[in-house]
Amino acid sequence: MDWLGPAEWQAVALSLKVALWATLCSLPFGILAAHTLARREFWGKSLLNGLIHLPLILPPVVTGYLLLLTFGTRGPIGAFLQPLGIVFAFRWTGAALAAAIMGFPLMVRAIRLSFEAVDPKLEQAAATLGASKLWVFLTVTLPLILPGVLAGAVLGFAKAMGEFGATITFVSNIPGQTQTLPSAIYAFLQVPGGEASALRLVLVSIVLAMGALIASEVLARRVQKRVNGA
Amino acid sequence: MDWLGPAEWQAVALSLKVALWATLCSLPFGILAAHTLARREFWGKSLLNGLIHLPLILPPVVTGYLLLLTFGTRGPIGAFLQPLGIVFAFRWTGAALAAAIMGFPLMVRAIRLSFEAVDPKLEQAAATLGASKLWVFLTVTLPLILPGVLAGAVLGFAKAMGEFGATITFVSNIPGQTQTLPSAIYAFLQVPGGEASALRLVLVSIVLAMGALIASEVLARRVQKRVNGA
Amino acid sequence: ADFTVFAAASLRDALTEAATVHEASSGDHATLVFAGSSALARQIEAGAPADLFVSANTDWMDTLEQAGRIDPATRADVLGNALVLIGHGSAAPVTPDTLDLPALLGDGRLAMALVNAVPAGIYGRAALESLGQWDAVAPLVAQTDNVRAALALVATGEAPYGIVYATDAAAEPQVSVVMTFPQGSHPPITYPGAVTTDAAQPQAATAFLTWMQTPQAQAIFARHGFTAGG
Amino acid sequence: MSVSVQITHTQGAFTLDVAFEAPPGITVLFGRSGSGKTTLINAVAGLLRPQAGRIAVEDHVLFDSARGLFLPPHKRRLGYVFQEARLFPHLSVRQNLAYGRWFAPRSAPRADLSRVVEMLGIGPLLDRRPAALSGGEKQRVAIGRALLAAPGLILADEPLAALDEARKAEILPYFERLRGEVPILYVSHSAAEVARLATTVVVLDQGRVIRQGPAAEVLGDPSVTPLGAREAGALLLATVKHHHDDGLSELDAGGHALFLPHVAQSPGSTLRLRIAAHDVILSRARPEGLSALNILPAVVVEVRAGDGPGAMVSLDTPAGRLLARITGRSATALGLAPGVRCHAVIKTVAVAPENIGAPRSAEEQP
Amino acid sequence: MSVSVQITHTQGAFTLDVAFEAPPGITVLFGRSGSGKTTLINAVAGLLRPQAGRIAVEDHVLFDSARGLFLPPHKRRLGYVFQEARLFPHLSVRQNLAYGRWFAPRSAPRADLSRVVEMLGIGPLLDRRPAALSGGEKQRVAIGRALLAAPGLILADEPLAALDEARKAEILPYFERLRGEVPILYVSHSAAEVARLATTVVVLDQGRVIRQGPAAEVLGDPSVTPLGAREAGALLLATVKHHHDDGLSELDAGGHALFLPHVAQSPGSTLRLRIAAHDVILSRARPEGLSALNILPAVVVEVRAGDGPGAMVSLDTPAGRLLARITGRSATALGLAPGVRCHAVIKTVAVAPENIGAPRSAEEQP
Ligand SMILES: Nc1ncnc2c1ncn2[C@@H]1O[C@H](COP(=O)(O)OP(=O)(O)OP(=O)(O)O)[C@@H](O)[C@H]1O
Ligand SMILES: Nc1ncnc2c1ncn2[C@@H]1O[C@H](COP(=O)(O)OP(=O)(O)OP(=O)(O)O)[C@@H](O)[C@H]1O
Ligand code: MOO
Ligand SMILES: [Mg+2]
Ligand SMILES: [Mg+2]
Repeated sequence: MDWLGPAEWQAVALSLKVALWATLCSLPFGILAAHTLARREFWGKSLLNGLIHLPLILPPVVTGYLLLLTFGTRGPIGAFLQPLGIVFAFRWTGAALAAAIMGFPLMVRAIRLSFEAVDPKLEQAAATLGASKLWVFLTVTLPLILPGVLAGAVLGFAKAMGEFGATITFVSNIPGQTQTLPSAIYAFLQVPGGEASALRLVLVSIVLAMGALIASEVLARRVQKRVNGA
Repeated sequence: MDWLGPAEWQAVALSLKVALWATLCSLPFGILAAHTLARREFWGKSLLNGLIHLPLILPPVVTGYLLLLTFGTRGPIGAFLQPLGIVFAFRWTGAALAAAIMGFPLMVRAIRLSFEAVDPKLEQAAATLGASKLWVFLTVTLPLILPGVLAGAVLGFAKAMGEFGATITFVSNIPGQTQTLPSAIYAFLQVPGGEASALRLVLVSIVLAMGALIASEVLARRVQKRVNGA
Repeated sequence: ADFTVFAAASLRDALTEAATVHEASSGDHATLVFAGSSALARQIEAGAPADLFVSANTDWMDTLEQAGRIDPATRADVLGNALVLIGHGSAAPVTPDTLDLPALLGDGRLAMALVNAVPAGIYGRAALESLGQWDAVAPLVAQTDNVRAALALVATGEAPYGIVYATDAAAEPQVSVVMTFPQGSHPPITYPGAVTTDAAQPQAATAFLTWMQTPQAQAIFARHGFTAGG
Repeated sequence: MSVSVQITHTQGAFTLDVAFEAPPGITVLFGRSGSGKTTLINAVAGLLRPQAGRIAVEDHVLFDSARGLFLPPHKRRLGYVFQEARLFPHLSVRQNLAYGRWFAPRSAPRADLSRVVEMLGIGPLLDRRPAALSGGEKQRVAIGRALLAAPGLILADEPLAALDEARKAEILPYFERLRGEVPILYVSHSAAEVARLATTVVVLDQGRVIRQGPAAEVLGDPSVTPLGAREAGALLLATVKHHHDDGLSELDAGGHALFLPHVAQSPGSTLRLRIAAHDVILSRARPEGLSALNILPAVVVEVRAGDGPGAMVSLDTPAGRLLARITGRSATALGLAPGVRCHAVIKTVAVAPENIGAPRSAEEQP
Repeated sequence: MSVSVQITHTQGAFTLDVAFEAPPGITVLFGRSGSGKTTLINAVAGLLRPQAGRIAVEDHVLFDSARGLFLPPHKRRLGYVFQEARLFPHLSVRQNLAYGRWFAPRSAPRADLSRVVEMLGIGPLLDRRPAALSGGEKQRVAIGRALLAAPGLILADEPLAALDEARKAEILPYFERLRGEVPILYVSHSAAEVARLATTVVVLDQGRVIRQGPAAEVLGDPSVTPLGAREAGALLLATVKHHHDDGLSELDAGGHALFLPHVAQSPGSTLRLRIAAHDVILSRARPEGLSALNILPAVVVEVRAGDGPGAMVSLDTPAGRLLARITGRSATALGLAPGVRCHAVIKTVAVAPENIGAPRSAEEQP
């Protein structure tokens, strides 16, 4: 399609890459966090819960700024990771990290609700049949929370596709590296008469996210059907 | 406390007002939308689902701009509502509308997951005992999804406390009218040396949202306990 | 009378101080609304209750003038600013003649505001072009959504150098001004002001705009690092 | 009030295709696991919309596919005791019990809460939530919830399965009393319950009705013995004559005395007795000096050899038709054949308490 | 392998405080609804950690509060049939059945899948999910799942409650065969099941053990009759002598012949018979010309008047201790008193199939 320039195509590809990696990499942590919040009681649970919600509460710029301070090459975590070859600053990985963190509270909530809906009696039944905690989780709990995991993943993906403030503050806007769709859209909207170009990108954004949304619904329905009979 | 100026206190009060109203007013719609998506099959369901997720997918600035175009005094809906005395443009009501719309996908997802976890057999039992659809909903379904409703409300509230891009784009940043905490934080961050003041507001923001979070957890635990025994 | 000023966010401190002084002498109270110039311009187009608009960007003022939303007769350039190259910590100064940015940067990044969208970025790009550095530097530029974010990148050391307004550089101890771009290297940086056509308090707004150009007011702005307009 | 059901419905590999008319009283659905009992009851409840058919209680049509009529469950005035308790987890036992009352028409006759609570033995549980109940306790609360809804039709899917004998014995009379007031569809696997409660028995097999009719007829038919030969038995009607001081009650069955452990009914009232075929011993001569008190003169009507070593003997006695299950060897030894006179020995205590029921309705009284 | 349980545990207003030793075989827990059976079994399964006590299977300690030892459920090698089926909704019937196998030690003796499937009659259901099963079908799959886990201890909480008689009759022999292999704790409300399966009976009431001991002793004790007088009965051991052509099997019980409908065991093998007290008729003279084939000479040991019009007579016969429940009136009429000789008439077919079981273990064989 020639109604998008090469720079825009690059932004589209990058956005997809960032959103996918952000979603996939944060999913295990999301499940872990959701499990911890749903099933465990410990001192500091409220704190952890609050921490996870922080990116939702704070203006994205602030989150981006805090990311810069901690995960930047000079930040405590960034400096620690750098020798290991893990660099976030000005890389698409940083954009993915920002997107993942911004979407994390949404993901965790969805998965947590699913955990809370699992009947512990089924997990007990699995335990009496010889399944250790890990196996119970893998063979009973996880399949039963799959719809919630899907919902969480879709929320995370959608958020990652739309994330802008924290990303640009943390890793700025480098075409091909960190210029995601929202950054490109924002740039168009800053100049008079940029609305038409912005609209084109908005449409692309919508189409991509809708595709993910519909795919997730179809998948969720299939999972649900298997459980409900037939 | 005198470490916050009157304008800042105003922003705190306004943010709370906006977040509360946004959450409370969108909750019934959130429940309705969640119910529709969880329980009904109809043509255009994917479309509705996509529409609800739109504010998540789009950069907030775009959402704010679209709100400005439709709900502004010159926008189609804004112009229609104005004679009825309902004005969103550049009022706190507009900030609440923006916050509500931005938080809507989060709220709907949480409530929808809860709907999907309700055992339809219990609803059937209520129906055999003479409860009409509405009564079944009020006496069985609603109490059972309460944890999800709470989770949805808290997500909505947290998002409303942190919403910035759409709000400032839609209703600007008018002190006492539309200057919420995040807008105030943004304004501080735009000038040299404003970081300290911004940090103060960030802390206030965190404290407020944490309070809401903890309150919701306590409430949810109480609800859950009643169901699980004793 | 009470009137409302929509002003570029970077003017927050200077304009707040000026308005207080002005109110003491005139008795007119100004409600100050700070946001990005583009957002404010769009809102004024959509009918925002602004009496006076002070933009950081002549383009948006031109757009509003063409749309008939401001009174051209009142339009005046009230302030100016200078563009500087900053370095992290206490970097050694350079002169425009000896400037070799690629060498300075090495594999580091040059932090700027969006070079096609945000005024500071546009000015910076023009300056680098006229100094013959742009082509070599372009791939190394990290663009942010506003000048302050670019400043933050340099302040944290994430980027060794950046281009910001003199007003921003002055108050940040973590950076040092390496070079001030010659006046002629970029279009003049001006902050145009104008009274809106829908103004409810055109007299008060005009009076304030006029007062801003008096030596008393200009002294205040100078203290915040701004230069005289026009 | 009679119930008339005629439906066809396919779910997966299973097709339910039934038609029966149940006269007033308790209609027991009997059949093996998976034969379609729950599916049938769900259709009557309106939880399942059959692909075709018609369901009516008296003149009140609940479902008619021909007319496109389908009354939703909440308009059917049901009291449904589900196979699994299905209590509302967020409500206390008391609130669960009261649930149906909120929706019952004000005018409906209401079961007395305290009486039902006492009968079910759930008084100490009223303020608990279902999660803190034992399996049998849940089931009892579910029974109470259905009974207290002032239903116009009771559906009970193995309501007593999880209960001990003593508890069953306390609840059964309640269902018996309801027999005259509300039509009841009752699923049970217990022959004793069937015998005691059923006005009508409908036997299902693989989704079809293989036998239906008045309880006495279905249970007394030696050619059917759908319940397994062991469960065959006959139902007799008898009138209470006298309560003796030693705790025995004397009844009159067709002019002959029968002795039972004390029954509650006052002299003059009529009872149903179930005499299981395997509890009857036959003798050509009238036996003397036996501990068994009940001996009826009988005439052999039919001797039917079973599939095993047993034989089922149908007898005419002054008290009515009786079945005796004996060995083929004995049948031969005693020379039993149609027309032969003999004596039926019934152990007093073999007339077990759960087989003693109040008569089902006025017209059945002799 | 014996099971030893001693625990105290309080939940809400209920306190479980039990101690018993169960020798190898099936230990039936018997008690009214809410008496603590499920709580007890959950403690043995490790789903509940009792406040104090000790649980061991042979030398294998599962729980010991004194030593702070608590083996988690998955290390206890259990096969638990829950009171509610608790099937995994996301797995097919086949996968549900196979679930426990994944975790069983390779070396454990494995029940044969196809044999279990056939016994339970769930062959056509293997590819369905639990949501598409009837109540009884679910329960059968749950039984299969537990049996196929190659358990070292079987816990069964009313496993047959939702099943029809015919299906029960097909499954009971399987449990019987397991009796010699795996210790089994079995909750049941059915006296017939208890009599047939139990090696040991533990009677619970309000969280306490009110009676425990070998099945024959507990069931045959007229002073306890915990199951309600109607259910009292005695257990006899008899040896198969001969299978007759007319379908009867002749057994030897202490030198006297007993005739039963054909039994599967070959001549020489030993059986347990349950003779319900209410199935025994007494006569001073040896009765002649009765259809009942089994008549044993007996000496009255004790006559105990019950709370009603009945009396429980303990008898010594060459085949062992027998109980007869007759009316007080007959006891008086026949002049029954300790030491009196009489004859016990037992209807052949009253020795019901479910009361015929294989002997429990080698040392019990006479
Ligand atoms: N979570 C709980 N909290 C408080 N009390 C409980 C709880 N669960 C069960 N109980 C009580 O403990 C007692 C024993 O329950 P249990 O489930 O062991 O009974 P049961 O013998 O299995 O009965 P049933 O035959 O009805 O299944 C009951 O009185 C019950 O009310
Ligand atoms: N959702 C379903 N899809 C397909 N088949 C089903 C479904 N539900 C039940 N069945 C099948 O329909 C048949 C009848 O089921 P139903 O529940 O009516 O049996 P039932 O007579 O109540 O048995 P039980 O005594 O075991 O409860 C069974 O063979 C069952 O496998
Ligand atoms: O605040 Mo500005 O007008 O975007 O630099
Ligand atoms: Mg059923
Ligand atoms: Mg139980």
